[in-house]
Amino acid sequence: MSDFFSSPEFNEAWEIFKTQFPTAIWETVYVTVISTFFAIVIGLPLGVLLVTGEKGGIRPIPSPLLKLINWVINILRSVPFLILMILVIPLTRAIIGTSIGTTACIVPLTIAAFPFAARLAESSLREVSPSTLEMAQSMGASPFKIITKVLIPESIPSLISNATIAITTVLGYSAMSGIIGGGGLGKIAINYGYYRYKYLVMIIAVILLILIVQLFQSVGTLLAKKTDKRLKKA
Amino acid sequence: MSDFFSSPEFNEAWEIFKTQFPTAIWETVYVTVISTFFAIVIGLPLGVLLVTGEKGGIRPIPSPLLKLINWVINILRSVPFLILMILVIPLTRAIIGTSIGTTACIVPLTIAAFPFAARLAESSLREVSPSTLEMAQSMGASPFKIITKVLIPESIPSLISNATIAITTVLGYSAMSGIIGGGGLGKIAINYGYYRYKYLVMIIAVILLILIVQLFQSVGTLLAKKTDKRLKKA
Amino acid sequence: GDSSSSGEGSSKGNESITIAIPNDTTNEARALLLLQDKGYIKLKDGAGITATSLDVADNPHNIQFKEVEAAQLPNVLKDVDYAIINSNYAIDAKLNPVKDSLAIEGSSSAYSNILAVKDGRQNDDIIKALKAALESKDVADLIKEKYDGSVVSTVDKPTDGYDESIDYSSLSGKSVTVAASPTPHAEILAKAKEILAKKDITLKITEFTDYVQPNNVVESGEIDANYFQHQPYLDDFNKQNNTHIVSVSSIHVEPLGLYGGKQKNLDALK
Amino acid sequence: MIEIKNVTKVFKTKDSTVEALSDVNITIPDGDVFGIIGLSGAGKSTLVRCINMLERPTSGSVEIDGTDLCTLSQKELRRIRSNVTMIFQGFNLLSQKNCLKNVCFPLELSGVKRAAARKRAQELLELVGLADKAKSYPSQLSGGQQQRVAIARALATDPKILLCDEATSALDPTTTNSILELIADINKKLGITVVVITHQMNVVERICKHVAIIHEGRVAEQGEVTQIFAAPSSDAAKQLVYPDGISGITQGAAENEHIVRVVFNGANAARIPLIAQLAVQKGIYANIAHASTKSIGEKAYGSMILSIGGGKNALTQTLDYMNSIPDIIAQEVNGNE
Amino acid sequence: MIEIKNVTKVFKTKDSTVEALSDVNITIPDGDVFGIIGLSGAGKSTLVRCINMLERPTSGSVEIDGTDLCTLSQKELRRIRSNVTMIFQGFNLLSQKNCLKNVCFPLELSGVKRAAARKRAQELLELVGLADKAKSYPSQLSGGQQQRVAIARALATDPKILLCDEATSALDPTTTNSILELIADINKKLGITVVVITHQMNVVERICKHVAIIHEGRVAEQGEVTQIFAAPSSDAAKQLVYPDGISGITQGAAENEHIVRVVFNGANAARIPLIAQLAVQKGIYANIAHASTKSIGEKAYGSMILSIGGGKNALTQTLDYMNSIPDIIAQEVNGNE
Ligand SMILES: Nc1ncnc2c1ncn2[C@@H]1O[C@H](COP(=O)(O)OP(=O)(O)OP(=O)(O)O)[C@@H](O)[C@H]1O
Ligand SMILES: Nc1ncnc2c1ncn2[C@@H]1O[C@H](COP(=O)(O)OP(=O)(O)OP(=O)(O)O)[C@@H](O)[C@H]1O
Ligand SMILES: [Mg+2]
Ligand SMILES: [Mg+2]
Repeated sequence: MSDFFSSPEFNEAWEIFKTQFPTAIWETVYVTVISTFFAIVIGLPLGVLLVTGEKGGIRPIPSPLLKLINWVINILRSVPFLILMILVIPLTRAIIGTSIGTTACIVPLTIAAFPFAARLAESSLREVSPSTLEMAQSMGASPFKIITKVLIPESIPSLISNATIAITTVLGYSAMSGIIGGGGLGKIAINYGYYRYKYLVMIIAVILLILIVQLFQSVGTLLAKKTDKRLKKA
Repeated sequence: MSDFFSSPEFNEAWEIFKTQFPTAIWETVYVTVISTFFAIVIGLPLGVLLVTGEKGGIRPIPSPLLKLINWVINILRSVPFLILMILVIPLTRAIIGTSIGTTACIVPLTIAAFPFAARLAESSLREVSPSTLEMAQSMGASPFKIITKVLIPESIPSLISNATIAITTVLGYSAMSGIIGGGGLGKIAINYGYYRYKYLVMIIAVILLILIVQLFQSVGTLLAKKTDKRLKKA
Repeated sequence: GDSSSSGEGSSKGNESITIAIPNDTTNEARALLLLQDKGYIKLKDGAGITATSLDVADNPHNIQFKEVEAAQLPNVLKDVDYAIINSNYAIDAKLNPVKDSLAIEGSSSAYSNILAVKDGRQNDDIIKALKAALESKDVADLIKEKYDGSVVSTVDKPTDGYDESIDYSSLSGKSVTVAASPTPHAEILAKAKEILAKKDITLKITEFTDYVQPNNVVESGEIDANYFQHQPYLDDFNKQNNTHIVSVSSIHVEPLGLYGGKQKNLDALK
Repeated sequence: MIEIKNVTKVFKTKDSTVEALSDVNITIPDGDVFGIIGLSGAGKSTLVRCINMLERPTSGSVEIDGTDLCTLSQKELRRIRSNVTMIFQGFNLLSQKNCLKNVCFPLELSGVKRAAARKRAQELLELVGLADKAKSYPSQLSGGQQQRVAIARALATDPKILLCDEATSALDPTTTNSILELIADINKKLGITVVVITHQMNVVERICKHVAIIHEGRVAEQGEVTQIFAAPSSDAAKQLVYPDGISGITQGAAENEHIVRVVFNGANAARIPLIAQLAVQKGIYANIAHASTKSIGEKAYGSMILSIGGGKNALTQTLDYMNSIPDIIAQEVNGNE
Repeated sequence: MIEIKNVTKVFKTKDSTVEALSDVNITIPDGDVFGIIGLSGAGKSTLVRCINMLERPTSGSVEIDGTDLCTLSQKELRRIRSNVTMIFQGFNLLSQKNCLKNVCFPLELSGVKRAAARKRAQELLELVGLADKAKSYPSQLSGGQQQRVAIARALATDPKILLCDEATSALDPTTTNSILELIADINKKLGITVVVITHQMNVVERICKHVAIIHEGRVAEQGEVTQIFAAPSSDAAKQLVYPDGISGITQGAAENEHIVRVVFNGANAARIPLIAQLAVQKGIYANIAHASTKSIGEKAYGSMILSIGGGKNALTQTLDYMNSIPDIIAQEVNGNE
C-alpha cells in the first residue's frame, strides 16, 4: 500500500485532486442545480398544459396548440445532446454573452432538460384523482387556482421524486460540457479517464459524482416521503 | 430550388440517405427497443423492490440490502454515459462476444437505462393507493401476488407513460453509440453531419429521430390513456 | 457502424480482416492513407484528408473497417485484428509506439499540430508572444521527456521562449485564451503558460473535447487562438465552413500506428 | 330556483350505453330542502351532478334562476358554481392538506383573507365536532370524520345552493342528527336551497319539504314529503317507504281488515295516546304493523301502518278520527300494493 | 372464536397522540353475527382492522381460534387472512379491473381456476343485482354499485369470518335488506362468523345477535342485542339507541306518568293489537313516543317507547302484560336518563 501512495499515479492524482477538484465540484453542483431549476421552471408549466389542456381537461387549449407543445417537446427530446449543444450556441451567446465555458452549459442543459421535466411532470400530474379535480371545479375554482391549489399540491410527492430523477439526469448530461469548453467533475472524469486512461483520477471524479447523486437522491426521497400525507403512519 | 436539388450537397446527402439510412433507422430502432426492453426487465423489479422492500412496505427487505440497491442505482446513474460505455467493455465482450458495433451498444445502454427505469418505476408504483394494497393484504395475498396482481396492474398507465420517457432517453443515449463503433441515426447525425459539416445529412437524421420519438410517444400516450380505467368517460 | 468495404468486398471466400480505425474526419482519413501507403487498400481518386471507409476503391484483403472513437481504439484492440491508433492514446494505454506498432506514420509534418488564429491576428504581439513560448526549448524538452516518442516536436529551431521583436512591457497584465484538446495540447500549453507568466502574461487554457467548436470560437473571436488540429484539417474546415483561420506555427506531430489485436504480425495482410 | 328540464344523460362505454337519466323534469324552489331518493344506481348522483354541470346533460337544460347552465361560458359557469357547493358521496378531500386547510380551501378560492379563512374554518370544524382534528390529515381520520370535514368545507362559503350526495351516510344517528339540524338551521336562517340525496328515509322525513323519487333514471314521483310518504303511488316510492314490502301485512289480512297509513308531520300529537283512544272511544283495535315515529318536543314525526279490523265502517271512523288532528294524514293502503 | 384481549391502539402523529382503542376486551363466538356500534371516530374501524392485523395493536392480543395473531409470521398470517374477508368502509376496489375481475380477485388468490372463478363471480354479481355491470369499471359505477361489488368480492371465497365496515352505508333500504338477508343466509347456512360495524341501528336489530358499543376507544357496553337495545345502561348506548334523546319524552312526563321501552325480538305479535288491547282490557292509555318496528311475516321486530299514565299500578300491569308475550321485553326507563 505504501507503494501505491508514493506511486507516480497517486501523486499525479493527488495533485489534480488538490488543484482541480474543488472548482470542479462547485461547477458540477452549480450547473446542475441551476439548469434543473430552469428546466423545472419551464417544464412544469408545460407538463401542466399537457395535462390540463387536453380534451376533457381542466382548461382545454386548442388542439393544434397542444399538438405543437407535444411536437416541440418530442423534437427537443429527439435531438442528440451533442447536436443540441451546438445548435443552441447562438442562443447561448445571446443569453450568457459567450458560448463557451461552464456557465454557457446552462443553456443547452436547460433546453435538453425542460422537455424531459415536462414529461415527468405530466406523468406525476396525471396521477391526481379526477374526482379531486372535480371537487375543485364544482366550487368554481378557476383553472389557475385548480392548478396551483390542487393539481400541483396534490402531486407534490411524486413531483419531488421526479425532480430528483431530472436533476440526476442533468448531472449526467453535464459531463458532456467539455464539448463547449465547460468544466465540472464529469468533464474531469471524461478527460482523464476516457481520453487519458488515468483511471485513478476518473474514479475519484466518479466517486464524487456518486456522492452528489446520492445526496440529491436522499434529499429527494426524504422530501417526497415527508410531504406525502396520504400514507398512514402508525 | 432546382439549383438546390442538383447541388453537390444534395446529391451527396441523397447518396448517403439511400445507402445508409435504411440500416441506420433499423439499427436505431432495434438497439433502442432491445435496450429499453432489458432496462425494463431489470429496472421494474428493482423499482418494485424499492417500493415494497422499505420499512412498512408490502415485503420489507433487510435495510442494508435496500440501501445497497439504492446505492447501485445511484452509482450507475452518476457515472457519465461516456465513461460507463468504457467501463462495461469487459462485460460487453463477455456477453456479446465483442465490444464494438451496434449490438455491443445494447449492454452499456441497458446498464445506463435500467437504474433510470427503476427510478421511474418506483415513482409510478408509489402512486398506488395504500388502501388498495391493504385490501389485497387483508385477503391474505402474498407479496408476490400483490405485486403482480395489484401493484403493477393498478399503475399500468403511469408505468406505460414512464416507459415512454425511458425509451426516448435511451434513444438519446444511443446517439453516442458511434463511440464504440455502433451505428444508427444518432451516429450519422454526429459523425457525418456534425464532424464532417454535412448539415443536410445531420438534419435528415435528426428529422428521422424526431419521427421515431414522435411515434414512440404517440403510441405510449395512447396506450397509457387506453389502459387507464380510472377516468370517467362520458 | 460495420461499414464493410466496397470494391472487392463481394469475394466471400476470403476470410475478412477487421481493422478498427478512428471515426473522426482527419484521423480516419489518415488511417486509410496509412493503409494505402502500405499497399493494403486503394482509395478513390481525389479522396484526401476527408476520406472515409466509403472511399475505399480497392480492397483485396476484404478488410472490414470498424469506425471507433479515437480514444477508444486501445480499449477495443482485443476485439479486432488490427487497430490504427494515435500515438498519444497508445502511450497512455501503455502501448509503446516505437516497439509495439506494426507500422507507423512517418513523422511527416503534414499532420503537424498547429497553433491557429483568426486571419489578421497573426502579427498581434500577444499572439507572437504565445507562439514564441510554444516554440521554446522548454516546450520541446517537455514533449521529449513526457511523451517518449509518441508526440514529436516539429519546431526546427527552439527559441528561449521570448520574441525579441515585441515589447513585453506593453503586454504586461494582459491575457490570452487558447482552446485546446485536453491531451497533449493542454498539457503542452501548461508549460507555455509558465513561460508567459514570467512576463506577467496570463495564458488561459480552455479545454474542448470536440473538434469543431475550437475553430468556431476562434472564428467568432470568443477565443484568441486554438491548438488542437493539423493543417490539412484546418484547410478542409475553412473550405467547408467559410472560416478564415490561419496557422501561425506548427508545434508537434502525433503519428498514427498500426497495432496488432487478434493478429500479432502483418502476415494476415500479406 | 333550480329548474331541471327534460334532462337526459347517456353514458357511452365500449360495449354498452347506460341511460342514467331519461327526460327528468324537476323544479326546486328557492329556500327549499329537496330530497332525492331512489334505489342504488337509479341516477341520483348523476342528476345532482347535472345541477352544477359536473355532468353535462346529453339533452335538456338545467336552469338556475333562469340562466341555462348548459349555454354558459366556463367563466360564467364558475361564477355560478361558487354559489353552489356540493358534499360528495366520496368526500373528495385534498389528501395533502390537513382538515383546517381543506375547509379553508373554498374560502381561499372566494378570496377570503388567510386569517379570516382560518378562523371561519376552525369554527366550522367545531360545529361538526372536529375542533381537535384541525391539524390531522384525511388519511388519519375515520370515515365519518372525513365526511364531516367535507360537510364543513361545503358550508364554509355560505353558498346559495347546497347539494348533499349522501352527506350523512358514514355518520352515526347522533352525529347525523346534529348535522341535519345544522343544515336545517342554515336553510332557515340564510334561506339557502338544499338538495339532499339520501338512502335514509328518516333524513327525508326530518328535513325535506319536497322529495323526488328517481327510478331507473326517471322521476317516478315527486311532491311534498308528507304527501308522498303518506301515500306513495308509484311502485318505486312504495319500495323505498316500505322496504320490507307491504304485501306481508296485507296478505295475511282477514276479509274485513283494512290497512291504514298514518303520517305524523310535526303533529302536536306527541302526548295523545291515539291508538288507545281509538280503541276505547271507537272500539277499533288498531294493530301496529310497522312504525317509525319519534317525538321531538311536543311534536310527532314519522309514519305508522295500522291494520284495522271491523270492516269498512271501522276504516272510515279511523280515517276521520286521525285526519281530524292537524298535521296527521291517514289514508287507506290498497290491498294489492 | 375471536378473542380480543386488552387491546390498545395508539396513533402517534407529529403533534398529538390518539388513543383510538383502550383496553378493549371482546369475545365473538363462532357463527355469531356481532355488531359494533359507536359514534363517528369511536374506534370501530380500528378495532375491526385489528382483527385481521391491518392495524397491529399497540398492546394486547387478538386471537382467532386460540392463535394469537400478533405473534404469527407473515406467512402464517396470510393463511389466516385468506379465511377472513373484509368489506371496507372505502370499498377499495381495483380501479383498473372491471367488476367481474374485481370479484374474481380473491378467488384467483386462493387458486381457483379462471373459468370457475368467473362463473362464481358472475353468480355473486347477480346476487347483488349487478349482473349487467360485470364489464363496467369502478369509475363507471354509482356509489352503491361500487359497494355491492365490494360485498360480492368479500363473499366470493366463502370466508370463515366476514368483517363488514359499514357494508351497507351507501345502499338504499331495499338493497340494504336484500344484502342483509344474503349475509344472514350465509351466516346460517355456512356458519360463518360475521362482524358488522354499522350506523344503522335497524341493521343491528335485524341481523346481529350480540353487539358491542364502543365509546371513545373503550367498550361501553356489550351483550345480546335485545338486552342492550331494550335496556341500554351506558350513556353511549342510550345515545345510539335514542339519538333524539329520551329526556324530551321524560321531561314532559306528568307526575304519575311512566316511560316504558318495549322490544320486539321476532315476537309472534304482528297480528296482536297490543296497545289497543291494553287500553280496552286494562284501561291503560299508552302513548307511543317513539317507535321503530316492522313486521316480517308474522313476526314483529324493533322497539317502542310508550308513555303510560295512571301511576305505578298501571306501569306494573303494562309490564306484566307485555312480558307475558314471548319474545317481547318491556322495561321501565328511568326518568332522568
Ligand atoms: N392513521 C391514523 N393516525 C392518527 N389517528 C388516527 C388514524 N386512524 C384513525 N385515527 C383516529 O382514531 C380514531 C378512531 O378511528 P376509527 O377509524 O376507528 O373510527 P370509527 O369508529 O371507524 O369512526 P367512523 O364511524 O367515523 O368510521 C379517530 O379519532 C381517528 O381520528
Ligand atoms: N361514467 C359512467 N359511465 C358509465 N355508466 C355510468 C357512469 N356514471 C354512472 N353510470 C351509471 O349510471 C347509473 C346512475 O348512476 P348514479 O351514480 O347516478 O346512481 P345513484 O342513484 O347515485 O346510485 P347510488 O345510490 O348507488 O349512489 C348507474 O347505473 C351507473 O352505473
Ligand atoms: Mg350516488
Ligand atoms: Mg370507520
